[in-house]
Amino acid sequence: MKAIKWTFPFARYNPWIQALILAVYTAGVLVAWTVTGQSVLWFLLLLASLLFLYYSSLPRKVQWIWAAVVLGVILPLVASTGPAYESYMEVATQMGIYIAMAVGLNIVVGFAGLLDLGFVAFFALGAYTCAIFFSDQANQFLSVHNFPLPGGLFWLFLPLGMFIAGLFGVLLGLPVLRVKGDYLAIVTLGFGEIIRIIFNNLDKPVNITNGAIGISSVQPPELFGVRFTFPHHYYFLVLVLLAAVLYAVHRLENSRIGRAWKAVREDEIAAQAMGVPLVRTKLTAFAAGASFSGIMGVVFAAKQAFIDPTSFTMLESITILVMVILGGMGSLPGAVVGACLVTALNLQLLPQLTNWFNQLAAQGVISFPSALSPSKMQRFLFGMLLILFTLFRPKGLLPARLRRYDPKRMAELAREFRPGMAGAHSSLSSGGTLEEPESSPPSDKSVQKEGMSP
Amino acid sequence: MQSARQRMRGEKVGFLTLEKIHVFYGGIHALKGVSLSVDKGEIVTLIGANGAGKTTTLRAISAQAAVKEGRIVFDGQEITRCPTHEVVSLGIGHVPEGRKIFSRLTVWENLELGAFGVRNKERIRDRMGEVFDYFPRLKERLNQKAGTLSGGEQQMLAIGRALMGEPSLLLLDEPSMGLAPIVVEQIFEILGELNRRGMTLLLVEQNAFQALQLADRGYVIQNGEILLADAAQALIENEEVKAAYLA
Amino acid sequence: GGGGASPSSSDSGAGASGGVIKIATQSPLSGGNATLGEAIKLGAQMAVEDRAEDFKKLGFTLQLVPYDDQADPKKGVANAQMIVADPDILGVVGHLNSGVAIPSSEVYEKYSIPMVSPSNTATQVTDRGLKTVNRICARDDFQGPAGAKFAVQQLGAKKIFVIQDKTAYGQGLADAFRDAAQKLGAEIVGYEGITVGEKDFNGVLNQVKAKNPDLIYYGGTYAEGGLIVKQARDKGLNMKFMGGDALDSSSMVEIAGPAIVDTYYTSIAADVTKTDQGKQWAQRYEQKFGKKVESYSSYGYDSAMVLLKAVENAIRANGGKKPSREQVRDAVRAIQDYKGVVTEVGFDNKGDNKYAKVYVYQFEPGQYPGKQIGELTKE
Amino acid sequence: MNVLEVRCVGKQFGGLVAVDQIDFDVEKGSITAVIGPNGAGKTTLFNLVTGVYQPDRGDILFDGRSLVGLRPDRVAALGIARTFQNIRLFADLSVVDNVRVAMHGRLKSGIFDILLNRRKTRIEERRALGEVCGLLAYLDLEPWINEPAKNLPYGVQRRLEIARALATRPKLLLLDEPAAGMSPRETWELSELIRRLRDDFELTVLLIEHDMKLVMDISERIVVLDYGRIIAGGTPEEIRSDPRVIEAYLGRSAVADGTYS
Amino acid sequence: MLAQILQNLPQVLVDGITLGAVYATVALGYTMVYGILELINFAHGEIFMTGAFAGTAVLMGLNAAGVLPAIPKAAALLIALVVAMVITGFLGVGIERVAYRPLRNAPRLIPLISAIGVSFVLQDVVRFIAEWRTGNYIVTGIALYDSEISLGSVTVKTNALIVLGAAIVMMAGLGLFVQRTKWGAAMRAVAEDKDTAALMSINVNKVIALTFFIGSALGGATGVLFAQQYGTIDPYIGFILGLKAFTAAVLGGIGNIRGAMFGGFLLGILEMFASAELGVLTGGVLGAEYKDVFAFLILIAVLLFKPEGLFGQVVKEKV
Ligand SMILES: Nc1ncnc2c1ncn2[C@@H]1O[C@H](COP(=O)(O)OP(=O)(O)OP(=O)(O)O)[C@@H](O)[C@H]1O
Ligand SMILES: Nc1ncnc2c1ncn2[C@@H]1O[C@H](COP(=O)(O)OP(=O)(O)OP(=O)(O)O)[C@@H](O)[C@H]1O
Ligand SMILES: [Mg+2]
Ligand SMILES: [Mg+2]
Repeated sequence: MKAIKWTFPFARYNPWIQALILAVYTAGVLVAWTVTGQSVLWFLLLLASLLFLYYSSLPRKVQWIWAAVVLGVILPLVASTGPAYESYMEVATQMGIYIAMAVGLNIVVGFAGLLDLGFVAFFALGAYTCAIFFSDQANQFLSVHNFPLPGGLFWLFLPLGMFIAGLFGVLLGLPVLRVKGDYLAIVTLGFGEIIRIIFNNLDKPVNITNGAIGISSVQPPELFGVRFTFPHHYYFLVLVLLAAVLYAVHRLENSRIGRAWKAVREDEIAAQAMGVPLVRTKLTAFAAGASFSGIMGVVFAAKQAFIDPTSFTMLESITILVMVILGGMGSLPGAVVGACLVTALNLQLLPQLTNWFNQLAAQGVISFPSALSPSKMQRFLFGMLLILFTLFRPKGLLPARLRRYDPKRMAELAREFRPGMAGAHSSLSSGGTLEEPESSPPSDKSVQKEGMSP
Repeated sequence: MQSARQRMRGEKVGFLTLEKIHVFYGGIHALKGVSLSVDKGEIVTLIGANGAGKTTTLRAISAQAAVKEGRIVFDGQEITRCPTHEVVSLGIGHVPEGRKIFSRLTVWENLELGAFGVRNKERIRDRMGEVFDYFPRLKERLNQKAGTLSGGEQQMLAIGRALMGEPSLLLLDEPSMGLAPIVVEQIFEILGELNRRGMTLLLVEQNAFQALQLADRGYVIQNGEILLADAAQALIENEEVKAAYLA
Repeated sequence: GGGGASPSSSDSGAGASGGVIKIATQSPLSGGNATLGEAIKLGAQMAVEDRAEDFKKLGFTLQLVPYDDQADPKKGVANAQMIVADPDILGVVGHLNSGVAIPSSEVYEKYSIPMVSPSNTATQVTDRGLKTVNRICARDDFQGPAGAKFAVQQLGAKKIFVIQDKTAYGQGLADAFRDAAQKLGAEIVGYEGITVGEKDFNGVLNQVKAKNPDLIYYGGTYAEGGLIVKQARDKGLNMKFMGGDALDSSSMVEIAGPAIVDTYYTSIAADVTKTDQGKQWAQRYEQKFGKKVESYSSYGYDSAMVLLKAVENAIRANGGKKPSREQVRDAVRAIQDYKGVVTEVGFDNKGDNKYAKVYVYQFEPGQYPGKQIGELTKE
Repeated sequence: MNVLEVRCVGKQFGGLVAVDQIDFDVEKGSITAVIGPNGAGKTTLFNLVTGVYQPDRGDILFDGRSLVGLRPDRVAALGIARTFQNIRLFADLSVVDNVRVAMHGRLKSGIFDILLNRRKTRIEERRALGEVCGLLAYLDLEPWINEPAKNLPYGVQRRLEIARALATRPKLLLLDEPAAGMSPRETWELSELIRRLRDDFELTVLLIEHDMKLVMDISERIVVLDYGRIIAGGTPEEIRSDPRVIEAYLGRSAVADGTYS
Repeated sequence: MLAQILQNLPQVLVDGITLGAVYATVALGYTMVYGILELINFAHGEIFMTGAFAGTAVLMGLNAAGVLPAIPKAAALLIALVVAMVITGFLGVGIERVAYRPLRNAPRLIPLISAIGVSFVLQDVVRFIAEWRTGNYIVTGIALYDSEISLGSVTVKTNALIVLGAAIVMMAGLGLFVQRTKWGAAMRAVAEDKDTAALMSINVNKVIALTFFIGSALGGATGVLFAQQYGTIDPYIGFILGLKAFTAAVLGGIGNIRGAMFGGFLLGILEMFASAELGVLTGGVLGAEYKDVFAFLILIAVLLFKPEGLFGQVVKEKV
């Protein structure tokens, strides 16, 4: 297809050349970065190299390793040469947190087609789970008075926060999935608000969340005696978690569960008639999405060291939704890019831009009436950008693409599995005499297992 | 047949003419230079396999599919770039594939919308009376939600609704699809009657035999291209056509 | 700056030999809280401009870098990271919201950048014992009880209905007021929360009407406070109305209109217009920005002035060279008797202002600020 | 032996009796047709069997087991698959994925198997994919494998619906107007296909159709519905000449034409 | 306790109905746009807000010109209403043209994003203007009907009666328009199937523009009445109110005019009841701060038993 070729001319090259281009690009950005000093631009361009990486036809394993090296070694190393090191790490950490949430919401909205406007509630659940027990807040309502917990226990709270958020995902889903479409949107919106309001008021009759005042002095996690105090600590933590989340979503998307999600999105009745259990499938989507959000909530609480309900407003849910839709609904790389873009815009680009204007104004180069002062224009600019993005990329920045199957390999498989279909209801899983997919040498390097090309 | 005779008299300028029409759906080239013409008073039928481009041809005429290249002329006026509502108000009625009645509106409202472009209330009432002549069943169901009609009744409503706009040319897309044989029969009878009263028809049908029996002329379309054009009777007797479309 | 998008900091200070010194502000400049946030920024801006000449004489170019925290803790923290990454920034004036100040100050603390808060009244802001955190305003647990004392003893309120806006500020203040009022023997006949951003408070007021208290205390800002007074009077509720420093705004008078009678508020600011110096200052401000003076304008001004004073002290102590952040941090804490336009400032070892006084004002229709009718010091 | 036994089943929508006391059996391995005027309740009957609607009264037995109260996915798991009158493919999924979805009930990997990418999962997925490929080849869908379903021509969509239904490994296949919108030639091919399917997959086929040529050609038994009731049942010959059927459904002239002989 | 609730109830109902009338009329706009495009027009709250500012500006302008005291109050209100309705009507049409029409064939949720974008932009544009003109974006307008009527223990503002009357007139008028006129039928046809509607020689773009015009003008008019009722407006009033109105529309059954109206009143009364009585009912454990929780719980409960909303039609999907 013409359009796809235009977007990714890169994908046509042979993998070695691709690798070379990538390496040169990365090196170029790094050199530029170190030469010119600190710059948001180079930081973002370096992240962009991962996008190219994603669209290269390098083997998956190589892609993972490459990305790990760029994000785990190169980026922190280069950033650490300048005074803005922790600033980059902070932004990257928040990006990571949002990516995980966007990816989670993408499961619910993009894959399963359930519009959720209260997603941040799960994030809040994770965050409060952590904050309550790693500050002295828990002493207020538990009779054992040995809180805050030691930082080493943090690691137990990651799965715990994930579990609690997932559980609430199911609890919300159970009654709510009766309603459809945009009715679901309003119900989830209501749920999100309910959770926030409850957290905002649960300082009486029993003081569990400390109400609007919030919980401060949340103790940082500890690992091998290192207390997590600087953004780069959290950066690495988030990086590891994010890798796990992305891996999990990738696996799920291409599994029976992921296909069931999409089938339910496309046509519930047909999906059911083909043996897909509707409620269970939707609940898995809710739970999976919620748990990714919950786990990041735990990290968020530790990183901020302070939690109050203003971090979990409806606007926050909408922002995450914007990330998903802007990136391209149902597209994993879309959700990642959308989250990066929106976070970078909000935390780096727009503030930098307004700072620049401010300095120009301070130096008398330009002048604004106070009503139009640039520092007040961030939201306006953000709104404009949203409109422009949707108008120019109405399917999202990286729209979901169909999984492609290699016709040659499909033909081979067809021959192998000629439907001499008598003996119905054979089990698909019994016996292991078949060769495993990996062991069959892919004839064409660009073709991934199961005949899929990226 | 009167209309056939008219054609014999050699009125050269077609009532509707398509010249080398190209239509794309995204990357799919659905019509690859379709040309055809319909004379006033004729019944012309377009037959072809699934996906050949019959529906697309009709949609191109009523401007529901964007024409990339080519020209469509109706009654001496080029309509290639006119939006749908203008094409329709020029006198082209379209009974779309799958009926597409407004199921949440009543039968009466559906009919009234058919005459949306007609301002004169009197004429609307007359028209409605005429439609009830053809389809007395609709009169009985006037205040029923159209979605609750049976398939046959819905098809009648779709045709009746198109008639409300006083078209001089009626495009029909598989009016017999999914209907009981007894209803199909009725529908074809009515089409003949409409034509006798002077209406020009362009009919798309899978039921090629029946369609050709009714029509004056026919076109065979395949893969977005016109393969054959001939008098209906000749097509019925054509061996290839017989083998491919009449089974 | 933290990034290449901003003009490089090293060359912009060419005029002065010692380099550039920047002061950052963080407050919400967009969104629903922007009026207050902007007042802080403008106040600080005025201070920076007032002192720019002095610093030039010392060999430094003084600049203000305003950041918009959008009242969002995440943005506050990210901005804080940008602020600490700029070596020229030696201090921060901010924030408006305690919820943003608390996590952001954790970052300042790590990099020893002093923060002087014009408006964070929550107790936790300074109770965490951070070296960098200071404030010039009164704490909730001072202002609330002071208000209670005035309400019970001077106004003679026996039955009090407390309303708060369920924000950290409103709740902190209202709780402190309630506890103190109870101790002083008043009966709290109702304690309700409202939602910020809404305009219809008749529901709660119906409850007030049923309870018929002597006084309504409101913990929250003027946007809702003004409407509550107005709607209360419309309902025929003519009891006294009282609130904290966040009612201290000209908008309060505008919103409430004639309904403002019998409305009191506590504030840490002495009446600016009482002194000539204050009057002049207010005039200058209005001329410069074309806006009315808000209470937070003067708090912002004083906070920045205190900070600049400390920077100046640190420069001198450092032999005229640019001081380190640690030096400035300690110099801020060492400030003992700075006289600002609205308040005197001297920090105790937690960073609270020892001189913070609470003044009580009474609003009068169409007039701002109100009439100062009482003064309370910390005992 | 009867695969399906419909016992006195009735279904009402508001005041409308869509299906009224229907009673019939479907013999194992047979091809049975359900015909009747528009709105007679044919599709509703399919919906009742597949669990999309629940009957107001009566019972439906499949292999002797009652289907009443089961959700559609449970019915599918028991071995009943269907196609839809208004095609209901997963429009934005590719042809292969459309069919793969239908394997859902037969794949047994749980969420942890999938996350850990266990050997069991890989084997099962590969087998399933193989079977999908086999089916696609069987139904001549190979040229379309990577196309999203919505872009397919109508006739191909109908075939894909059948492929998808077969992927659930049904014992009973319900086809709702499979020939609608097909040319006579395609219809003829379809009737060949249905016969082949029945033999190759050991299926029982129950179909709704208005194309009398097809019905008379392939069905061994015909059930005629009108106003939700069975008005006739029997072999094609019996039905063709049944006056009630002619009156309500076929039309006199059509029969006189000999169209259906 | 019960006695207190009963004693309060008439006043609570009156206040609830007043608030509900505002929700209801804003909900009408949501419902109309949703009904026709299946689009949650997030910018509708901002259109309402713009209307409030436009009306206030007109009254202030009249006042500054010295006209206001000279003409009857009703005339002043009417002028403000008409000007605001025209401005917001065209604003709505413009928004549709720029931000929604190009996306009509895009995936369903995409216009949601441009709607959010529009709403941010509108907030700030109005703020710029207000702040530029007055130095403060919180604007206190001129109240025309500010007196109270007392009926026993109940007090009503005259303005509340106007809001109520206007709401009922708007609903009735709109209902008649949609149900009885040709253009109304065309709207419903376009809502169901745009392509086929075009085959009826209906100019679909025109019908959609008309829908936006009417919906937005209603929103704008409500804005003016809102500003009259509460006196003070700011550029951020649209967001919360829009959400509430949208909730009301869903409660009544989105796409349904009567439903929007009923949902609006119900939500208003529920909220008012909760904020007045929750504290009393629970002995101070839960208070007015839980009113939204209460309202949302009722909404969820309603949707669980009637997933299509109170007045919504069950969209029977024929299988
Ligand atoms: N909306 C669409 N998007 C993409 N492709 C389409 C679309 N509609 C039709 N097509 C393709 O265009 C071609 C012509 O389709 P068309 O509907 O005109 O065929 P037809 O002759 O009417 O067939 P049928 O007898 O099945 O109705 C087919 O290949 C079809 O797949
Ligand atoms: N979900 C429903 N709600 C209300 N009425 C329904 C529903 N489903 C079907 N009906 C009605 O039940 C009757 C039988 O419908 P059904 O679809 O079974 O007819 P059919 O025999 O399949 O007709 P056709 O040949 O036209 O497809 C019709 O009158 C139809 O309108
Ligand atoms: Mg067609
Ligand atoms: Mg049917």
